[in-house]
Amino acid sequence: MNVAAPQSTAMRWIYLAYMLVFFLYLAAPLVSAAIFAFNDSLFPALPWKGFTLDWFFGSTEPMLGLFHDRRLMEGLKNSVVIGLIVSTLSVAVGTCNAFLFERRSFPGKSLLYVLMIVPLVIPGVILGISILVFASMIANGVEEVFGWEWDFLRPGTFLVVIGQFSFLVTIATLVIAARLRKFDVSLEEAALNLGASRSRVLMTVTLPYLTPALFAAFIVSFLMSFENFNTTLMLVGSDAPLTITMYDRMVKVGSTPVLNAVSVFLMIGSGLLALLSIFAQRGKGQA
Amino acid sequence: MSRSDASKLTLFLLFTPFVLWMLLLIILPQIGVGYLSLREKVGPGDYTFGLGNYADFLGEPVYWNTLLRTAWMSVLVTILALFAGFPVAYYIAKVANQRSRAALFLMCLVPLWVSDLVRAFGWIVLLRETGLISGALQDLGVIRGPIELLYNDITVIIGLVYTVVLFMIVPLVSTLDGMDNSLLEAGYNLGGSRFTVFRKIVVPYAMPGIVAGSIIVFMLTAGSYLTPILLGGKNSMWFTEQIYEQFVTRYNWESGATFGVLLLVFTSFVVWLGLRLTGQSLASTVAKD
Amino acid sequence: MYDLECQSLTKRFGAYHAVNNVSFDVPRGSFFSILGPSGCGKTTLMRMIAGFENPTSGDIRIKGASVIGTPPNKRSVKMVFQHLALFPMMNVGENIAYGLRCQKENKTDIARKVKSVLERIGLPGVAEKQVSQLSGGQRQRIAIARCMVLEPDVLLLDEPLGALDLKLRERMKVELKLLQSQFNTTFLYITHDQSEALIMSDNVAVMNAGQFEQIGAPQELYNNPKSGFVAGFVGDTNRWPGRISAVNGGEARVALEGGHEVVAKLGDPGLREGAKVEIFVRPETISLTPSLGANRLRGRVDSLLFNGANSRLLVRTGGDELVEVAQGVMDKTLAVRQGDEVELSWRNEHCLAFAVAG
Amino acid sequence: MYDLECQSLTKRFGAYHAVNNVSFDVPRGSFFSILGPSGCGKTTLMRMIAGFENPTSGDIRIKGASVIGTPPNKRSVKMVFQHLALFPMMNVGENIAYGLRCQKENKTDIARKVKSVLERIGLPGVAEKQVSQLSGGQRQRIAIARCMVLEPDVLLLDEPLGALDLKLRERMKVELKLLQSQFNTTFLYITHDQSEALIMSDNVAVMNAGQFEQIGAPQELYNNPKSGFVAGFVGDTNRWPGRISAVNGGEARVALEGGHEVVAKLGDPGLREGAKVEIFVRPETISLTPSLGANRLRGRVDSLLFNGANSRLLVRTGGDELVEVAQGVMDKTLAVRQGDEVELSWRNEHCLAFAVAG
Amino acid sequence: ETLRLLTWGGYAPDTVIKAFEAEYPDINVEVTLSNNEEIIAKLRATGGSGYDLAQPSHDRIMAAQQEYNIYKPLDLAKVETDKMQENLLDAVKTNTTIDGNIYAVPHQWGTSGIVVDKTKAGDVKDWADLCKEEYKGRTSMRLRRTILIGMGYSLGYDPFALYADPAGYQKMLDAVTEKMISCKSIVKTYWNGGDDLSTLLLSGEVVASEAWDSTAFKLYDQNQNFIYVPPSTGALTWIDTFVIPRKGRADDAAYKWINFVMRPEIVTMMSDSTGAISAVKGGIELLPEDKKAAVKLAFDDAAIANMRFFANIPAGLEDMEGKALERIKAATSN
Ligand SMILES: Nc1ncnc2c1ncn2[C@@H]1O[C@H](COP(=O)(O)OP(=O)(O)OP(=O)(O)O)[C@@H](O)[C@H]1O
Ligand SMILES: Nc1ncnc2c1ncn2[C@@H]1O[C@H](COP(=O)(O)OP(=O)(O)OP(=O)(O)O)[C@@H](O)[C@H]1O
Ligand SMILES: NCCCCNCCCN
Ligand SMILES: [Mg+2]
Ligand SMILES: [Mg+2]
Repeated sequence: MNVAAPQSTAMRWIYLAYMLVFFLYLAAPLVSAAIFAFNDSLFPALPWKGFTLDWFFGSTEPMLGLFHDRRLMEGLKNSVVIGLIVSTLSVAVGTCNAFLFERRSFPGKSLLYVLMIVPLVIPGVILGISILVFASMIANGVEEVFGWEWDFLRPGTFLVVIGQFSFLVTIATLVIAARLRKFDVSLEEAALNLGASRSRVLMTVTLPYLTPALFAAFIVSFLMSFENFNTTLMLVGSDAPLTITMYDRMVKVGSTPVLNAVSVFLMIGSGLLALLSIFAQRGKGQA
Repeated sequence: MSRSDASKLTLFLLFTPFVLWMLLLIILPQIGVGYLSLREKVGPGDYTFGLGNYADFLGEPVYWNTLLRTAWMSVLVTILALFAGFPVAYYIAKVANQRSRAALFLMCLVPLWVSDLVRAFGWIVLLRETGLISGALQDLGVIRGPIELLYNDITVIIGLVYTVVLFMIVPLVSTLDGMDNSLLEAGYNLGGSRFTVFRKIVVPYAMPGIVAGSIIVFMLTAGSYLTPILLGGKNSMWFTEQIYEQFVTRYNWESGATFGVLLLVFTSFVVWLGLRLTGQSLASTVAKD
Repeated sequence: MYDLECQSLTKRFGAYHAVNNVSFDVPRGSFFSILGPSGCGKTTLMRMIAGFENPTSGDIRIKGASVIGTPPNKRSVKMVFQHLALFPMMNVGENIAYGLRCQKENKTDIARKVKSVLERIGLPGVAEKQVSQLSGGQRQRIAIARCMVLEPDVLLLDEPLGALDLKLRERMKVELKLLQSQFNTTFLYITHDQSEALIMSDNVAVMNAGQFEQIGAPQELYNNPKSGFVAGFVGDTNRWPGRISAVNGGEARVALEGGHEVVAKLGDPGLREGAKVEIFVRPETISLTPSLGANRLRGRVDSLLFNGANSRLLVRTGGDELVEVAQGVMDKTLAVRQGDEVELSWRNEHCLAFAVAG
Repeated sequence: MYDLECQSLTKRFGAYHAVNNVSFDVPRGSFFSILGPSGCGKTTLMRMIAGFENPTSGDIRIKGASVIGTPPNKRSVKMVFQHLALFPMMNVGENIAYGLRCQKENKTDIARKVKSVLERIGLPGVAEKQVSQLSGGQRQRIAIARCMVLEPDVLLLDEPLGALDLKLRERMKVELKLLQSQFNTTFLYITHDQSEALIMSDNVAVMNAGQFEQIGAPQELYNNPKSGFVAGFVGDTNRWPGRISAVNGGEARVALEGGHEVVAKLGDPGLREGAKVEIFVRPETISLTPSLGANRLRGRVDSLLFNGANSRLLVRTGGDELVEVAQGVMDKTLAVRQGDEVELSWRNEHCLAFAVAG
Repeated sequence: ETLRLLTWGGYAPDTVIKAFEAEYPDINVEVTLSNNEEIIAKLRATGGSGYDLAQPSHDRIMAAQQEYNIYKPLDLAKVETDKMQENLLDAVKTNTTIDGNIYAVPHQWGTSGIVVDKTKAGDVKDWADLCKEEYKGRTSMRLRRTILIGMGYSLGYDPFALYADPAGYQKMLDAVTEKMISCKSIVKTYWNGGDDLSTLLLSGEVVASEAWDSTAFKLYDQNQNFIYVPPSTGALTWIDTFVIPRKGRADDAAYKWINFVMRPEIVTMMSDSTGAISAVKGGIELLPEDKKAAVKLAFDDAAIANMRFFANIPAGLEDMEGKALERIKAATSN
């Protein structure tokens, strides 16, 4: 008997019903967004005018499909590139941080630890504007004093990467540190004791143990980079990632079913990636 | 090289990325924003230092009303997310059997990974005048003409709760997961009713999760942009939008920076207050993965 | 008068019988233990009594009244959990007061009772401490106090010493027994450690695979086990397989696999010639002075396991049985060394034969 | 020739002396145990030998050569960790081969050695299994094999049985001893369980608060403890406080707090009249038949702690000492019951007096 | 090389880009959709880098350039100015000459006014009519300065004349703000871009709205019920221009684009996408047929005579307008 569960039949049903309603609530907007990706109409709205895949594969206006829409595909490419760079960086720095906070002791550690978490709770817009402002200050300063044009400090891919990186590091650190914390240091000592050098211990014992977490941190960072809006909005230049392109489309062009198609695409893509990360995390190395 | 030298070197190597990140991407930029917020515009290209931007903020009810509204709506959303999410987290962590547990948790997570924009867009498609709900209600004969369900506070709140509730559920599940059923059994065994056990044992036990979830949810809500803008439409009025407006529509970086500082200070204050009232600390809640 | 009676209690999980037709009565004020290996169904049995599992069939009576259908929070049995389940978010005083609060007692009564129970368990003044500030043994006592303050009819204890370290466990055994006689409450105690069960209990039920093998006083179980399982599980023993070559009254001649022959009491009246049996002889009944009984075995000293008063001699017989011998090892009357030839002997009545299970 | 010598080893953490001026030698091929309560510094000592901590002062020699300054991966001492520390991401074979790979041995040698060591520990054919598929006792042996395959000069074992359950622990004690004699390697074994140390070791060092109290063979420690701590920690014992009223040669008359007077051997030659002491008498040396020695105490049977061969009688004396008695409890020669008046006696040489610490 | 365009929705249709890239195979066109405010904001943030060609309206260039120095002077020798309609070119030149440098040339022009579904809101004639109770939840506006000025006219002010009198302008803004706030419950939503508005109208959710005539002309093509109504107080006329950001890296490509889109066949393609009238000579004639018809239908001579050009906005007033817009935005309705 599970004491945590409701005991009376009525309560059990009420609870189940609530869960059902909740999951309906979770699914509702996603499902409705998905449905209209297949509506043979120029508007993502009722009435239903029949099934079509044109919003994915159509190659002519006005039903130009997602895969033929230059700007959306461009945005997708930008998103992927930014995501890959940011995730790689975040995982690299996150790993260092995890070792720093889990393995080392140094004065002021707990204070720095709190500082490390802070980017997670700073609103994204503020991260965005602060980096924009700071980068501009430097760029302007450098231009005034030396006459150099440091264009990479102007809105554009570099700043977007930097901006997303600034808070994804925290997430990557937390994910990796959580696993590192469960790591039994005596495994490393055992390896040393058996004659392995420090670098060999790292390569054969510590990193293999961390792999699932590194992988998960990478995917989580990638997904969060991919969907990030608030920070990116302030830092984006001419090569905008997909969310920004989509947003521009939405507010400046209005909702058209191609956006539904993008949504379906994103749902499937991120769903698969998320699954992958979850399996990676629980997969091996649990022994 | 002796062992302690090597260990100092690796400590240094581990510290470097952390320090660079903190300094260049977090601390100095925040100082930069603070500095900018103190710059007052006198005329085109002409600036002095002072608290003028802050005075402007206080002098303009639109601004601080928006901040207050953002804050109280965020608190409301946080509370609603807690009430909506707690039963779900509890179900996943404690009621569901081992196999469906993982599946349910996964189902919870999928929307989390789809971007805010898509989720807001989903709501628009669902709630607009020509959307599914309006259509369904007409078909059922509940209403005669189409009805507009967008552009009001309730919709904004529903949408915000939607975007953040998962951030409430995840930490709650992980704390509740750690709660041994024998605590509940002890609670009943000693004569506690279901309500007593819930109030005296489950809730206090889940407190770190509740606080962690609430902080994240509150910050996310207060800092959110898309959902209130897209679902609120003409009635959105959200403080992040004010910041964006200052930067983009008014090209007034100085007051935008001021708003940014105010948002950060104000939300941090609320979080600090929450931590104080519940006796928790940031490191022990949010960081506990 | 019995504080607790269980009649034909059965609990099935799916097709699996976790508890199978168990009946027993616990007299008022006595200390009753259930002893059995891991997974034999002890916890399941206790959870039924506490109300956390519904029996598949059978009845549970507390002070004569059936409690089937009574929810756990309405039963007058309190439980000390294996890992204690002290509430981490409450301090010691609040933990103890929890049950009283649930009964809506008034504040002054609660304070008085908490104070008095803390004194009785020898920990006055810890009420304000956090649970985490206490040592393992202290927590143990708090967990008991938390139950006892409610004056239950029966106290259930599920391997409460399992988490403690060796020396502390030794001490707590004695202490628990003292607490029980002090509170004069009926204790139902679960353990897989025979020494705990033997030392503390008035009566012990030996459980195996969901069923009770034997119920009796500790001495009875130790000296007159009714099954091979009980003989092997309760106390140290030598155990050799063999086959009955002749039955004579209550005794049998048993041919051991190594070729020796011994005379053993039949643990099982139904055993016939040719039956496969196991022979049980306790180390402390085996003597190196070949005078004690009809049973003799020659062998060579393999090693001396020195352990103070519990030292053992390992003797390897010609038939390759390894015999643990306890008697005469420590009294320096007999000095043996590794490699010495010795003759072992024991009385017939100390040698039991039981059918091999399965 | 000594495989391991430690000279005046000291380790301070801040102001705290975790290990304080410890010296000992371990002869080649012997089984040496360090026995002490939790927190006394055993692990710290072992970690210094393995190279994971630098001694604050003192020297460590392995096969005569100092290893101070040698990094852990260059020392020929291998270690079995308390929780074994088998690599979860490798299978059994890879675990065992790990050290050989680090030595860059060639593949065929590695395969051959792994196979042979698995045979020697009695687990042939498990090389392909995952660690998680093995039982506790099997893992134990794999952890040892992983070290032994490297043919170390010294094998360190840090409470390797701590995580196992009761019955398995009993079995592994014997098995470990067998493995050691089979590999014929020097074992340095850490434990806080006296029965492990006594049963397996050639020599035992008793450690307390960072220092060695006594080094000796098990029998010596048990029978001739050199300090109150050793007398109390090694084996069960009765322990009463008292004060010396007269010293006579190696013996003293001691007035117990309850008023009785006993004669005890001086554990400490320096003890004088009037000194506060503690008296140690082992339960198994106390007899209920009043003939054995000069020491007599009258008392009333408080309770019988039945535990098979380890049963005890608790006797409360007039002076309110609680005396544990083991002798004569189980041989039914003497039938006593709770409440009976009894006279206890023991030989003078079984009664030791040590100064009270502090 | 890449030509990075920062422009309005519809101003860089794929058809035109394809034609351009076909002609100049080594140039790759990248487009960022924007509006006046964002163009300035972006370029201010980038210090005039990141884009090679931008298209703000003629009245929004001077102040931004003076304050942020984000554009570079044009080399008119590289622009085929002779193809441009002179009065528009002159208007833009006078509006964007700083220290003798010219910063912009015209691209397309049009007016801001009202679009209605004539079957459902035939009686909407002026800005203030969008606030009629009977159209509750059926009208829309763009919450930018255009509507402030339009509403100012409707309320009887002359906003452009008040440019010289900040205090008077503020008074007008106060009145307009009040009107707009009370109007908020009538308005369904504020639109952001032409296509956004089209969606609202085509889906039937909105029946009358402030609009760019260009949007209205495009709609007419799809549904003849949507007609453009020049407000009775006068349609507000804008010219969207070409400017080159200060750190543009592809000036040659930029000039090529400017000249390219003045070719007659491109003008027609462009106008088909934007609905607006090109600033080349005979721009109206180059409109696709349906748009031409829509223009004819919308503008009679009186309406043309009544057109009011946006005047260069003085810097200070922009802040006043910004505040007014914020107040309107922040007011609650329902
Ligand atoms: N809810 C359940 N569903 C299915 N099987 C169960 C359940 N609870 C217990 N069992 C099974 O019933 C058997 C008895 O379990 P129980 O916990 O009573 O053993 P135990 O005697 O207390 O063991 P231990 O000494 O290890 O605590 C076990 O085989 C267990 O796997
Ligand atoms: N790195 C360290 N820093 C400070 N103190 C330490 C450190 N390592 C150990 N100690 C302290 O040194 C003392 C001895 O510790 P050690 O681990 O050696 O004990 P032990 O005898 O192995 O105990 P146990 O039987 O519980 O394993 C303890 O009081 C411990 O707290
Ligand atoms: N206030 C100036 C308006 C400029 C309009 N540009 C119209 C672009 C239409 N797609
Ligand atoms: Mg159990
Ligand atoms: Mg230790």
